[in-house]
Amino acid sequence: KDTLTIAYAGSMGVVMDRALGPAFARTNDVTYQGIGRGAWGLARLLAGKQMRADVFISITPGPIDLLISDGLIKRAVPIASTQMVIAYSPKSRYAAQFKAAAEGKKSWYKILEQPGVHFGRTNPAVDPQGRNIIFTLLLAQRYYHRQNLANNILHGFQNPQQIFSEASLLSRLEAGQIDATSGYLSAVVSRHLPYIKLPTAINLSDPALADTWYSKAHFNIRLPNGKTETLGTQPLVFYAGVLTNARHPILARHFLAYLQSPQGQRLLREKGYSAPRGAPLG
Amino acid sequence: MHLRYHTERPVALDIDLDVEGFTALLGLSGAGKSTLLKAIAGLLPAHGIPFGELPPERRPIGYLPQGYALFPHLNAWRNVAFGLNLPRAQQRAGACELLARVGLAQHAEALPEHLSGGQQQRVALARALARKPALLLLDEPTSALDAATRDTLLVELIELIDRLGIPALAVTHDPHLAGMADRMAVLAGGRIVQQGPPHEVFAAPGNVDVARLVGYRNLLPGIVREIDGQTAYVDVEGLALAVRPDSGIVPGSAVLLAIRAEDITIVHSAVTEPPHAWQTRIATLRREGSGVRITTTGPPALEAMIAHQVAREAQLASNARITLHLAPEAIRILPAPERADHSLSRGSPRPG
Amino acid sequence: MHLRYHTERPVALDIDLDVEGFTALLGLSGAGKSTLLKAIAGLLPAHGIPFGELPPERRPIGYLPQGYALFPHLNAWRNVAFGLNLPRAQQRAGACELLARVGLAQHAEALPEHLSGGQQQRVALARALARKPALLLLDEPTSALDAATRDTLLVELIELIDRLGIPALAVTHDPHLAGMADRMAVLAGGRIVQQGPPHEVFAAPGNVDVARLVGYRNLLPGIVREIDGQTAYVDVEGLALAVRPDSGIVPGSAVLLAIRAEDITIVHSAVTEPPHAWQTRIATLRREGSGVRITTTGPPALEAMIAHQVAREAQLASNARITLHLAPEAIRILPAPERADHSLSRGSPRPG
Amino acid sequence: MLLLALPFAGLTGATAWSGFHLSPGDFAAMRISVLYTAAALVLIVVLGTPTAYWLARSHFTGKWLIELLLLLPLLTPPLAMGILLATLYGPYGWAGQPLERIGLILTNSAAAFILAQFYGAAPYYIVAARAAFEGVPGELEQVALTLGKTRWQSFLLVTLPLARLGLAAGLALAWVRALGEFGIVLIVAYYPQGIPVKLWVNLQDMGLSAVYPLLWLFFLIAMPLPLLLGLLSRRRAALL
Amino acid sequence: MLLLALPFAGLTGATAWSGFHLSPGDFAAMRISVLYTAAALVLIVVLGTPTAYWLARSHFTGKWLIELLLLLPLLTPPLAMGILLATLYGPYGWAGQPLERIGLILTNSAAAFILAQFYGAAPYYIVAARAAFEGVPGELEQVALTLGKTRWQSFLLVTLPLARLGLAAGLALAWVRALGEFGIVLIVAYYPQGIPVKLWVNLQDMGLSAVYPLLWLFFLIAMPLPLLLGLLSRRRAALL
Ligand SMILES: Nc1ncnc2c1ncn2[C@@H]1O[C@H](COP(=O)(O)OP(=O)(O)OP(=O)(O)O)[C@@H](O)[C@H]1O
Ligand SMILES: Nc1ncnc2c1ncn2[C@@H]1O[C@H](COP(=O)(O)OP(=O)(O)OP(=O)(O)O)[C@@H](O)[C@H]1O
Ligand SMILES: [Mg+2]
Ligand SMILES: [Mg+2]
Repeated sequence: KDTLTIAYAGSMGVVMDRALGPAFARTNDVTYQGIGRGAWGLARLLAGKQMRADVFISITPGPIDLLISDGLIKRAVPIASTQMVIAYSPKSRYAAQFKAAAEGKKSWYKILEQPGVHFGRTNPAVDPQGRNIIFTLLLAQRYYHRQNLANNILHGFQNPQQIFSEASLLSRLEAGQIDATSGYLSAVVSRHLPYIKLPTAINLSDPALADTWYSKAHFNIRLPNGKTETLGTQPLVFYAGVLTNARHPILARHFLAYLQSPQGQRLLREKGYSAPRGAPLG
Repeated sequence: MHLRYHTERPVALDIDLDVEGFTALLGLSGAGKSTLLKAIAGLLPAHGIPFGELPPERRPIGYLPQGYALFPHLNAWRNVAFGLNLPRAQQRAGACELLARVGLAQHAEALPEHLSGGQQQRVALARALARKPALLLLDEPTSALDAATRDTLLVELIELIDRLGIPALAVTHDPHLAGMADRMAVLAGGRIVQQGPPHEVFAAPGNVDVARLVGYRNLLPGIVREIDGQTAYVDVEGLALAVRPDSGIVPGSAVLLAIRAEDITIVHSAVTEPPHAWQTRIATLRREGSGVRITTTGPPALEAMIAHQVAREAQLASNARITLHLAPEAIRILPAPERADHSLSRGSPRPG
Repeated sequence: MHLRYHTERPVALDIDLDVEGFTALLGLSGAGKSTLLKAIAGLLPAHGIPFGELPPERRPIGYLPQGYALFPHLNAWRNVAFGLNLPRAQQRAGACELLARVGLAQHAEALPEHLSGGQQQRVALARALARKPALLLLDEPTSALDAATRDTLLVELIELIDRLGIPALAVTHDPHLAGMADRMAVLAGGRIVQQGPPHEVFAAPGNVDVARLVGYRNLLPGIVREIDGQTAYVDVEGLALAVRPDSGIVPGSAVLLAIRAEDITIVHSAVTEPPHAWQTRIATLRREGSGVRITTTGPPALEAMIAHQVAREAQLASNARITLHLAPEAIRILPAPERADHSLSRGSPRPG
Repeated sequence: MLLLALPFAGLTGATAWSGFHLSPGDFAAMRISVLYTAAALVLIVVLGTPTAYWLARSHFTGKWLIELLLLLPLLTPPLAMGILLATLYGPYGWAGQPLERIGLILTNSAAAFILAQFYGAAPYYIVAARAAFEGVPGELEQVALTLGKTRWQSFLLVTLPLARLGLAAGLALAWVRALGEFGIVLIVAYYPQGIPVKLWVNLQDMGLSAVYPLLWLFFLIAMPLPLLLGLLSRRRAALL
Repeated sequence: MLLLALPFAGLTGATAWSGFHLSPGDFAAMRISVLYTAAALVLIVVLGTPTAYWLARSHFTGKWLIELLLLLPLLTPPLAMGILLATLYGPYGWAGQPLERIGLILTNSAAAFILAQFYGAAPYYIVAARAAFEGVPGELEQVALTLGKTRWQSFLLVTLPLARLGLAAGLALAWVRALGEFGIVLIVAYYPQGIPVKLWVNLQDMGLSAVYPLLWLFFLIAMPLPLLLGLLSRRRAALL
């Protein structure tokens, strides 16, 4: 039996390991192995040849671009998209207020601006999600015409009190140690967490808005390598590509095709993913 | 100093003992000697006077444990200084003075593992003295020493104790050490079975345990046949031995006769038997440092120690016919033991 | 069996020794006794015959180490069985038989830590015998035993060795053990300084080390004044002692006189001095088990051992005036040591 | 002590006992963990015991260097260790490439899993075993020689039984370390998934509620060996 | 042994020595690691030493339970341990809430960092220290009492010096564990970033080339303490 190894962005765990992977393995009589972790970390390990996989699935184009420039991926196709949401803990003191906001009866940002609320997110220096929540809030600032909205919630882009590793963030939210976090709709739905949906204008889901509106949000951040960089938005699209050093290139292409097929898309939809948008990379 | 101590575990003891000057406590291995010392030092649960109510660190005792228990990370003088109650600057001088007393002045800097067994023991002794205790407890204080060093050290120790006026209780299974003490006691069956000046205990052991411990090699059960004024006759395996009667004995009573090997002499090729002498044969014969040790075929089988010169003149040889002589004064009469227990000098239970 | 062994470390030894029957090797602590046995057993780098070229496990020796070195995780009979070369089913019976020989049949199941020191030593002895060795090496085989057990065990051991025909080399610092051996040797300065039957060595120690080791308590340097037929006169601190002259001595030569405490007697309140007697005073006096040990003021200061009865009759007391008597036969003449070394019986270097 | 126990009291409280159930694949993870950890342990004992004995008994001048090398894997953060192993044994590593040619793939394979556990746990075992061997008096081994046993017999009959307390402790420690090894395994052998990686995957995929039951399962399978070893050595110690 | 050293040979080969440079922030990470690990070590010694001594000296029936509790943190995979700690000491945890009220925040703070290291390293120290204390004969402590020292003095003057070899080993082990602790720290204290988390961040952000120099730096700062402790105890052992 051949083994198909898929390296995917960590937030896709449920759809990959429970839906797509097993289904594909069954129909093609192969063994499926999924490795889910931060997309950037995976890309670095793949680029450093510390790790070997057949297919790589990333969120946002950045990690794919890294592998393309290293010659490890020739072409990557969009397979799904998602949007930013605010997930909250049902055990939170503010759960009732969040619920009201989710039903549209309250402004979500006013809840988050309260000083006692514990808000969590990931490291903007290394994680796309951590950057995206900042873009979302910067856009919200313009969209709702509310001065300092972003800062009132974030208290600085790299505020250590809010930044956690991804594993820590989710477990803390579930354990009720954090009131609310940023999140991708797809992941939040997969894990049956309550969430607040955000308007398209700020949820970064629509590539059509990218150039005209989303691009108005940008910010400066100090990266771990010491350089200060100005970051702009990237669309929340999942891209999949076959690695040039794949052990099973044919199987890998089959899997890619399966992801784009109606069955594949149906499973993605069921787990909360939106339809792919935009053009292929590479 | 009068001691009364009572323990339950690991061995039941009920001790009532006078300590005067250098007092030796004799007992077989496993009798509970070490246990008693630990109880007095407060290291085992026990009731007793004096010190019974004090925690160990407040009891004014100096304790020399059986295995010395020197602190392996401290050199000789620091081991001794451990017990000194002096300002830091004077500790070294004080410790070295004590070490000099036990003849170890030149080993003050040595770590315990670089000292021979006997040297270690002396350091431990100096350490026990350091606290200027009201009572010294010594567990087998000379077991690791050769005879010459032992005697020298003991004599000095006894003088030191006299001078300082510190009573010392030394436990041992060495009758020689007990013999040198000011006073001795014998522990058996969890009690003190006899105590007094050593020469008295040596000369008149109160029971068979004591007799064995103080070196009586011949212990013969017999029946008193008749008492005739100053002499009693005791039947021992068919031989009638003349003894000086004890106040307590009556004809027909069972007794135990204790005789030292050194007290049995041989009579020169006598044709007629003198009084208190009888003929027998040599069973085994062995030269030792101070004489020739013979055993006779008996009955009764006896062990005798004959001076080299006498043995040479008598031309002793295995299986030779000899005449033994045994003065009535040399025989001690003891009460017969309840049951014959021949494994006493052996097979003692485990030591502490 | 003739042994020649040579070691460099930890102590330099050059040994040439006959082992016959039960041979005792006497030496001070730190002399290298244990080192020699380890060298013969192949546990230390050494050259020698016999066995010199064999690895330790192929040398046909039985070794009783100084600390017994019983295997703590095996009970008594399994410790003994460790050395047995028998099929599994017979090991237990074989081991128990050996244990019975050392009087421990009833302790076969006990673990070493539940045995007293003396019992442990006997188990180790049985184990050393288990291999039916061609040579037994015993390191202080009786140091942990009380006098009675020691003598019983030794007599049995010596008989056993006679019966099995296994020569045994026992090292010790106990002259008593050496006295009971078939043959003895004395180790000093890395060499065998004297060897022969014990009574000869005891009676005629060849030098001061040997004399000390075999129990001569008085060692007096002197100068030979004159030789008069069968008697020589030696000046010792102003006193002229009569001795039986040795072949080697000439008037004017420096000698050392060795005298046992037991060989000095006192003369009953004599007004006129008999020959070989002189007056002095008692300096110290101490009762011991077998008599009263006195030291005299001198010169020369002497140590004498007086029987209890004699002491009682003479009413000895500290500072009393007494007349000492010393037969010329009781004095051994030794060569004078190169340099006076008074710390010999003490302060030996560290043990093995 | 109390402080150390606190989080587990918290765990007991946080577990949803009523809805207690395992996720699919948890049992497979358990089987993998137990099986491969046992294999790693065998490897550790077989290679580690002689090394430990050699470290305990020999004395030479360069020894501190060897000890330093032993410390290195103890010291390296698991993640870094994983990266180093991947560099060395990975498909392009200079040990991995030749091994791969003879069919031994050391990435995401059973062999890789065992390798990761070996590196994670062996140093602990060696350190503990070495201390245990140092505690056995050399004299007893020598006496065994004089009783006609070979060096090997003397090791088996004397050294091993006397060192067993320390060896058992080392074994328990190695078991615990190997079973719980996460950082190295994460990089070197994401598959086959043992319990620690499965915990991670469960957390990512399903959240905390799926983590707690697996953790209990983990304790259940991890505890018996150390407890048994502890009990056995205590029993024997009491026997002595 | 050789096997254990191999990956480090690999590391030497893989590092780009010509372009060797540290990333900015690496030094800050080093400062944080060393400082807070030292603090954690102090905490471990202060709390762990009495616990270890108590475990070594007292005998009671429920002792195996305590020992089991000690094993638990050793056994728990770091990730799970981190989650348990976050649950317990988080802002809404039942230990975290009261502590936060008195100003001790145990999330992403220096205190949280030290807490994570404490839980990661303390069991190792306690296990080693306990063995060390068990090796000191009780008789020596008793003799110290008969020489007029109090229990405390006897502990300081006799027990501690005699146990120092084992204590030093335990300390070195705890240092190494605490410094390298990654799994727990990642969950409990993403900030402040010590070297292990920094390694992880560097890997994600810049790739392997940024990892190797930091790893060397890590060895450089982690090695001296264990080596020093080893040397000191060896020197003293030689003195004995
Ligand atoms: N720690 C212990 N555990 C169990 N039993 C013990 C312990 N210590 C001593 N005993 C028992 O108590 C008894 C007395 O022991 P103790 O050490 O007092 O004897 P001893 O007279 O000093 O003997 P020795 O002359 O051999 O030193 C022994 O029979 C021994 O079995
Ligand atoms: N392991 C060692 N390291 C250094 N020196 C040693 C060692 N073993 C023995 N020695 C030295 O060798 C000398 C002889 O030691 P050995 O043990 O043979 O003496 P011994 O005659 O058996 O003494 P004892 O009667 O005390 O047992 C001693 O002076 C000692 O200092
Ligand atoms: Mg005792
Ligand atoms: Mg010796």
